[in-house]
Amino acid sequence: MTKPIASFENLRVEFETKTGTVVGVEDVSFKIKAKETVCVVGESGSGKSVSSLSMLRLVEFGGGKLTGGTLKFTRKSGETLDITKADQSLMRTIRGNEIGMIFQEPMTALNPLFTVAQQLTEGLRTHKTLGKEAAAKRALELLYQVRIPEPERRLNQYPHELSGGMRQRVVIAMALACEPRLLIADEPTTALDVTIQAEILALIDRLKQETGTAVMFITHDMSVVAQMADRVVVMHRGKKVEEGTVEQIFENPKHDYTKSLLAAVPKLGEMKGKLLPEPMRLMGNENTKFKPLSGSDEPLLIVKNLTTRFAVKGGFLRRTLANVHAVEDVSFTLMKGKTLSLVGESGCGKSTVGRSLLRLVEPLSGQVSIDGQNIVTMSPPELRKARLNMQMVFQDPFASLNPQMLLKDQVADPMRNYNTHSGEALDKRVEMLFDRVKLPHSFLRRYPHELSGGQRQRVAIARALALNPKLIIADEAVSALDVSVQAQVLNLMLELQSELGLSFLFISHDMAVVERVSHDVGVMYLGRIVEFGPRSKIFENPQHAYTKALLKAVPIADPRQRRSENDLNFKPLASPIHSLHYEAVPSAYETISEGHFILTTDSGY
Amino acid sequence: MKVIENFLIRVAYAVILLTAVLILNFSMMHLAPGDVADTISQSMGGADKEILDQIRADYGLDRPFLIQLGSYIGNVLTFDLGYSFFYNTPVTELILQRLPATLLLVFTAQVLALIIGVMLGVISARRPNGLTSHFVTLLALFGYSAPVFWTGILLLIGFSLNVHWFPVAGMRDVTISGGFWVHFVDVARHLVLPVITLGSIFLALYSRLCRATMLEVLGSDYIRTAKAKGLHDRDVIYKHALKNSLSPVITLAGLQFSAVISGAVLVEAVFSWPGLGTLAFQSIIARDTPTILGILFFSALVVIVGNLLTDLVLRLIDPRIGTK
Amino acid sequence: MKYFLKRIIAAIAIVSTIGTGLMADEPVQGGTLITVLGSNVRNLNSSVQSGIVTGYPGAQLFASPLRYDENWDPQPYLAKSWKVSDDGLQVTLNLVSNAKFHDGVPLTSEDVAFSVEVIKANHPFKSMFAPVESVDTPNAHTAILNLSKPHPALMLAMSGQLMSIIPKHIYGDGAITDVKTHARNNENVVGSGPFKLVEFKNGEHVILERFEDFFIEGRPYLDKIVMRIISDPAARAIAYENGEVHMGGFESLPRIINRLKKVDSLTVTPNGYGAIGPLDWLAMNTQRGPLKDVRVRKAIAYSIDKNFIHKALMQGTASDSRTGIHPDSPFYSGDVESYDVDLDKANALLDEAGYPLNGNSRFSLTIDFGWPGVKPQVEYAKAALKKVGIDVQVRASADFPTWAKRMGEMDFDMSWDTVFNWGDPVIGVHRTYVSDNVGKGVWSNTQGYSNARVDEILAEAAVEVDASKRKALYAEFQAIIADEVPVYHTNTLPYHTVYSDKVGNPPLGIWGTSTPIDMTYLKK
Amino acid sequence: MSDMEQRTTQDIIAERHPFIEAWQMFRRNHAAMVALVVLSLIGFGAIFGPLVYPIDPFEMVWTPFSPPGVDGFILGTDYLGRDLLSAIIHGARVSILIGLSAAFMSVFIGVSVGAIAGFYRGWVEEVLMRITEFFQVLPTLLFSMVIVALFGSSLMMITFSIGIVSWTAVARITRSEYLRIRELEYVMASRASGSTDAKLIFKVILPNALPPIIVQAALMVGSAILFEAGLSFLGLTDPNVVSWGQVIGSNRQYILDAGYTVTIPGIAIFITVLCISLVGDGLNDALNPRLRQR
Repeated sequence: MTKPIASFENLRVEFETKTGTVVGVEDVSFKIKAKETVCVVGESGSGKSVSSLSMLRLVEFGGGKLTGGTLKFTRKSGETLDITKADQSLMRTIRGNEIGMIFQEPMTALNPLFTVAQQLTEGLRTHKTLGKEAAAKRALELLYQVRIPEPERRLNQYPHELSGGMRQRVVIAMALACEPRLLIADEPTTALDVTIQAEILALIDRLKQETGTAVMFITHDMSVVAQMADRVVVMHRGKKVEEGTVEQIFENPKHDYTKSLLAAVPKLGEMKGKLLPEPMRLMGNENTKFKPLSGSDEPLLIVKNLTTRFAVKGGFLRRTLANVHAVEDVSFTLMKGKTLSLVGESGCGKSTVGRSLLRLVEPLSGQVSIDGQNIVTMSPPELRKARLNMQMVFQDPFASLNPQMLLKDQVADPMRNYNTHSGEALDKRVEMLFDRVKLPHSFLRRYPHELSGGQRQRVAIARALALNPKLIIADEAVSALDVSVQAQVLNLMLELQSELGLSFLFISHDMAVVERVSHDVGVMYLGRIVEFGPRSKIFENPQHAYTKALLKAVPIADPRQRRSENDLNFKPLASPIHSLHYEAVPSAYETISEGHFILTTDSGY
Repeated sequence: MKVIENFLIRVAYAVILLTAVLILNFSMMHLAPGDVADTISQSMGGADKEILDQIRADYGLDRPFLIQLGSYIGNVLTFDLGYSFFYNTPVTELILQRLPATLLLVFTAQVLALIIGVMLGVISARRPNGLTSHFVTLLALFGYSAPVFWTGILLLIGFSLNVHWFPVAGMRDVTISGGFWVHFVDVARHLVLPVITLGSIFLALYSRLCRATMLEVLGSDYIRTAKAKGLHDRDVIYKHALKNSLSPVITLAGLQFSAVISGAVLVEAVFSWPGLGTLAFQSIIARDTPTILGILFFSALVVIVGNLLTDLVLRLIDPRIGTK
Repeated sequence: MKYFLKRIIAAIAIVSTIGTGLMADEPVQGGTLITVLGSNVRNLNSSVQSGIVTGYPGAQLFASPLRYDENWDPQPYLAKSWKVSDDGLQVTLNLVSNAKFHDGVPLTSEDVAFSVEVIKANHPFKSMFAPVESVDTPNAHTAILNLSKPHPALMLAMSGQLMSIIPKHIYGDGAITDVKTHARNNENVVGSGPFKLVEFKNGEHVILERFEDFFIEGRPYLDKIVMRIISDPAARAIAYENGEVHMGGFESLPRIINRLKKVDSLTVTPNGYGAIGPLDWLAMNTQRGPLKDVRVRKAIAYSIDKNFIHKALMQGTASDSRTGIHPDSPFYSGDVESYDVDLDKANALLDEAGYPLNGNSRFSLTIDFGWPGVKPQVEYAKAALKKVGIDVQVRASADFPTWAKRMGEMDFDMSWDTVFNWGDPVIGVHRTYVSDNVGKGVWSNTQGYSNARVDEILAEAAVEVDASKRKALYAEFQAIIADEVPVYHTNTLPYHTVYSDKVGNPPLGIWGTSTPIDMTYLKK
Repeated sequence: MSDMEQRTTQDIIAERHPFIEAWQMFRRNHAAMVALVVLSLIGFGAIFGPLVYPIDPFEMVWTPFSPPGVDGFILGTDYLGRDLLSAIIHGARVSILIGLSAAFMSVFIGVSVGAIAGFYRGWVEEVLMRITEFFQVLPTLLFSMVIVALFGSSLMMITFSIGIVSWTAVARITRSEYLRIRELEYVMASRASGSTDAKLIFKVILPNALPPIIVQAALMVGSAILFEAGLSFLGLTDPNVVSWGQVIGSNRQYILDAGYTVTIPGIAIFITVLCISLVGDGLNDALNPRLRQR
C-alpha cells in the first residue's frame, strides 16, 4: 500500500479567546491518498475549516494553536514530515508548493492591488525559482488549463475586472501553479452562483484527474459532496462523527448526525409527480401528518408589466449616465394561500421585484394590485396602509434585526406603528406570536446578538406576522442558514401558511428548496421572467434554454447522479446596464400549457 | 478620455468651491466691525474722520457690498489677490514670498512623519504586543494629546536654551557664507525643532492609522492566500499588506492639507518661522483684510489641489478607484 | 530735584560709555553687524511710514537734514548749517554739496522740496510740517522752508527718521499721494543714507551694505548690517545670549531686560529713547459715566499702586512718568501730583463723588488695552480697583482695528496703552489733550478732554520760539493734566538697547536705533 | 459564527443591551478605566474645585514668580503674583466647558447634516455634502482665528468658531453610517412595517449609528480643548476668564526664567486630552462590533 499523502492523527486545535480557551478541533483522524478526493463536511462551527488550515499551519495565523496529535505529510521526495513540528520557514517551502489551497471567497482571496499575472507568478518564482518570463509563460499555461476565457487578456487585469467565476479560476490556477501533491479546497463554490459552481466543481474534478493530486474538499453542502467525493469525513462540533466512501455515507449512514444532515437536504427531482408542496424531511418528523397545502385560486397579488430601473449617476452635477434595468416588464399573479417562487442567479432582479412590490424601491412603471388596489400609484399615506397587508422576511439573519432593540419591541414595533394593539393586548399578541414561531417567552427580553441565525429568522417571521398580513415576501429567507435549521424554518413557514392561509412570494436561488415549497415558479434572468408556470411543469418539463441550463447545473445530493463537465455549457451573464437611449423590448410569452409560459422575445441568454 | 473628463469635472467643482469660499470670506470680513481704513489709520498713528473717509473712497470701500465683492472675485480670477495696505506689497507677492518657508516646514514634517509613521505602524502591526507596538501607542497618544505649541516650547527650552544644539528662531542664519551645502546644513539645523514639533502630530496620526489598517489587512483573506502560497513573511508584509494599508494613510495625509497652514500658525509662532502662518497671524491681528482673504483663499486652493493630488496618488496605488 | 539727579547720572553714564569706548578703541572699518528687529518690517520708506521698525532701516537708507546728539542738540547732517529767521517764519537749510543717492545721482534742494511735499501728503504725523507752506530752492544746495507760523517743533522733525530725503527722480514718477504705495518702497530702495539695500525678505531679514559714496568721508564703518526679524522676545533674548546677534533696540520686557543685564558680554541700557518718548498710560473717557467726575478719576489714580507697577510689573526697568511728556524730554516737568497709592483717599473721593459702596461694589467700568504688552497692567488694574469697589470688566480686542475703532469713537471707559511723544510735544503730546482733536480716531484726544487753558497753553507753546518760555508753558500744562487726570500716567515703556561688547559706539542718542549708525563699528 | 451556534446551547444570561456589553468590554480596558477615573477627578475638580480652593485666579496674592512649592503655593505664582493652582482649577472649568460645548455643537451639526444626507440621499445628499466639503476646505485654525478676531473673543464666539470648523468629520462619519445602515434589512423591515421617516432616522438608525459618533465626539472634546488652547496661546481669548491655554499664552514670554508657568498648564491640558483619547480608544474597542466578535 502506498503511503497516504496526508494523514490527520488525533488532531487537536485550541483557540485563545477573551472568554477562555475554546477547542476548535478535537481528536480528528483521517487520511488522504493520492488521486483521491476526500470531502470534509459539516455545518458551520464543525471545525472543518480549522482542520484544513492546520494542514498548512495557517491556523496559527487566525489565533489557533495545535495542541495535540500529528499531521503527517508525504513530501515529493518521499520523506514523511510531521507538519505540527515543522517550523515556519520549512512550512513556507511546502505551502503553495506541495500543498495548494483554494479559498471560499474569490472576491477577497485575491489581492485587489496586484494583477493576475503578478499574483500567479509570485509562487512560481518563489518555489520554482523561475525567471520572470518563464513564470509568465507558465502563468498563461495555467490560465488555459483552468479554461478562463481570453487568458492572455486576463494576465494584466486586476481582480476587480474579473467576474466571481473567473476569479475563482485564477485562485485555482494559483493553487495549482507548483503542481502540489495535495489540494485543499475550502468551500470553493459556496459564494458562487449555481451554474458557475457546477463549472468550478467540474474543473476541480478534471484537474484532479489530469494532475493526480490529492484533494481535500471542505463543504457544508451535501449535494456538492455527492458530486465530488471519493470518501467523506463528517464533522460535528469539532469532532469526526463518521467516515466512509461516498456511497456508504449517502446510502447507509451510521451516525445520527449524518442521517439528520442527509434527511434535511432536499434532492432536486424528488418531488416528481407530486402536485402540492411538502414540508422538509427532518429527523423525527417522518411520520407527522401534514395538512395538504392546496391554497385557493383566488388571486391576491396581480403584477403587471412591472419595471424597475436604477440610475447610474456620475459626471458633472451627477447626471444620470445609464440605467440598471433591474426589473423589466415582469407580470405574474399570486393566489391566496399559495406560494409563488422567483428563482434565478444573483443579479437577475428577483429581490428587486420583491422590494418593488412594497415600494421599498420605487418601480418605474407597471401595476401591482393587492386585493384590487394598485400600489404603484398610491400616495404615501395610502401606501402605509396598504403595507399592512404585505410584510417581508429578509435573507441575512444578522442584519434583519435591529441590534439595539429588545426582541419583543421588534415584534411589537409594527403594531405600534399602526396602532393596532396597545397595552396588555399588545403584550399578549407578542407572546402569542412568539408561541407561533416556537420561541420561548424568555426570549422576549433579549437582544438579537444573543440568538442563533435560525432563531433570528423566527423573530423576523414573527415580526412579519404581527400585522396579520395576507402576503409575506420571503427574500432568500433561509439561504444563510445551515441545512437542518433551514429545514426547520421552512417547515415553520409552511405550517403558518396552512394555518393562516398566508400567501408567500418566495425569492430564492436554491432550486431544490423551491421545488419543495412552491405552487408556482417564475424563473428570472436579466430582469425578466423567462419561464413561468406551475412547479411541476417547470421542474419536469422545462422549456426555456435558461431554465434547462439552470436545472442541469444544480448538484444533486446523490452520488449516483453526477454531472460531467461535458454537460455544462453556460453562457456568462450579460450586463443589465444600458445606456439612456436603450429601449427595452416588451416581454412576449408563448403558452406551453395552461399557466405555463416561456419568454419568446430576447432574454439576453 | 474618461480620466480627463473626470479631472475636468473635479476642476469645475474646485472652481465653484473656491468661489464659494471667496464669497463667504469676503462677506465675513465685510460684516465685521472696523475695516481697512482703521488699519491704515493705525500706521498713520491715528487719523480723523475726513481722512478715514478719504481712505475709504481711495480703496473703494464706500461702494456697495456686491460691487466690491464682484470686483474682488474678478480680480482673483486674474490671480490678483489685491494689495496689502499693511505691508505695502501685492498680496500675491507677499504670499509667494512666504510660501517656500511654510512648504519646506510642512512638507518635511509631513514626509518624515509619513515615512516614519508607516514604518512604525508596520513594525508594530507585525508584533501587536511587542515593544514597538506599545511605543507607537504611546507616541500616538502623546502626539495627539500634547498642545503643539507647548511641545514646541518644551523643545525650545530643552534643546536651544539649556543646550545650544539648535538655533532658537528663524529659518536660516543670514550671516554665514559658503556654498550650497553650508546653507543646506544651516537651514536643516533651523528646521529640526519645528519639524519635530509639527511632525509629532502627523506622526501620531499616521503610525496609529497605519498600525490599525495593517492589523486589519493582515487579517484579510488575500493575506491568507499569500501565505498559503508560501511567500516569505517579508513579501507578505511589505508587498501585499503594506500596499493595501497605504490607501487609508494617504487619504488621511490628504486630509491634512487643510491643516497645512493652520498647523503651521502655532509652530511658526513658537519658532519665529518666516512662513505663511506667521504672516496670517500678523495679518489677522492687524486686520490686513486683503492679506487675510488672500491667505484664506490660498489655503483653500492648497486643500483643493492637495485633494486632487491625493486622488491621483490613490488612483496610482489602487486600480479599483475610478472604474467602479 | 530727583529728575535732575537722574538726568545727570544718565548723562555721565553716556559720556563715560562713549569716553571709554573712544579711549579703548579707535573705530575700525569693516565687519558685519548683526542686529534684530522685534517685528516685521512693512515699509522701508520712512518718509511715508512711521514706526520704530521702519525707523531703523529707514534711517540707514535715507539721510535727513539734521541729527541730534544725546543732549538734544541739533547737529549737521545733510544740512551742513541752518538758520531760523528772527520771526521764526523761515528756515534755511544749507545742504552738503557731495551728497549722492545710492544710484549715483546727486542730492539737491529739489529733492528736499519734493520730500517735504511727500511727507506732508503721506506721513501720518500731520503736525510735523503742517505750518510749512512752501519750499524755495534758490540753488541746488539751499532749501528755504516758508512757514505760516513759528514752528519750533520743526527742528526735531527734521531729524531721525522723520524727515527722510527721498530722490525725486525715483519717487516722483507718479502722483504725490501714490508714493505711499510706491513699488520701490520695499525693493530697490534708493536713498542717500550711509547704507544701501541688499535684500529685504519679508518676515525674515533686511540686509544693508556700506554705501561707498556716502557724503561723510570715511563713514560708515561697517561693511554690512543684517537686521534679523525675530518677533518672539524670548527667542531674541536667547539670540543675544548666544551671540547670534550683536545689537538690538526697543526691548521692553522687564524679565528679558533683567535677564540680559546679567549676561557679562552684553550691555543693556535704557538710554537713547527720549525723542521716541514711549509712555504707558491709563486713559479715561472723561465724557462717560462716573469718569466724568474728576474725583473718580483721581480716586482711580490713588487706587493704583505705581510702586507695584514699577517693582513687580516693570521690575525696576521703567522710570516714573507723571505727565504726558517723556521724562527724558527737556520739556518734562515732574513736579506735579504723583498719586502715591492711598486707598482711604480713593474711597473718600468716591464717596464724595456720590458713589457709595453698595455691598462690595460701587459701580463697574470696562477697560481695554491697546496691545498685548500692557495686559499685565490691565489685569493689575482690574485687581487693584476691585479693592475700592470698582468692578472692572476687561474687554479684549483680538485685532487692532477693533480696539482702534472703540478708541476713535470714544466707545470705552478706560484703556491702557503705550503712546509715543515722537520728538517735539507738538507732534506726539498735543494731539492727546487739545479739545479740537476730540474723538478724531485712535490716538487723538479720545478721552474727550477739554480745558480752555490747556488749549491756550498748547497753542502758545507750539509757536513759542524761546526754549525756556516754552518749557514754562509746558510745565503749567503738565501740572493741569496731572491734576485733572484725563490720562493717568504710570511709567515709561522701558525701551532698552542691548549690545554686545563687540559693538563700538552704539546708537544711544535720542532716537534710539531710528538714527543713522554710520559711527557704529565692530571691535576687532 | 461559531460561537453564535454555541450560544444556543448555553443558558443565556438575562437581557443585556449591547451598550451594557460594551461597558463590560470597556471595563476590562485598564488604561481606559484609569483615564476615566482621572477624567472624573478632573471634572470633579472643575466643578467643585473653586469652592474648595476659593483663591481668585485674578488676584495678586504673592510675589511674582514664586516657584512651585515655595511659600505655600503648590504650583507657584505667575508674573503678577497670581496663584497658578487657582488658575489651573478655574481654568479647568473654561477649558473643559469650551471643549464640551464645541464638541456638542459640532456633533449636533455633524449628525444633523450627516443623517439627513445619508438618509435621503439624492440631491439632498449632494447639496449637504458639497456644503460639508466647503467647510472642509477652510483652514481650521486660521478660520477660527479670523472669526474670533473679527467678531470678538467671548467664550460663545470661541466655542462657535471651533464648532463651525470641526463638524465635518462627524458629518462624514454619520453619513456613511446612515448610508450603510439604511440598506440593512432591519431598516427595510421597519419601513415595510410602517415606520415614518422621522422614526427611521431617530429611533431606528440613530442608535445603531451612534458608536462611531460617540467615539468621534469623545475625541472631539479633546481636540476642542487643544484648539481653544491654541487660540488662547495666540492671544485670541476672553481676558475675563482663565483657561489653560491662556495661562500658557500669557506666561509664554517668561519661559526663560519661569518655565513652570508654561509647563504646568501644558501638563494639565496634556493629561486631560490624553485621558479623553484613552477613553475614546476604549470606547472604540468596546463599541466596535467587529472587534467584539473576536
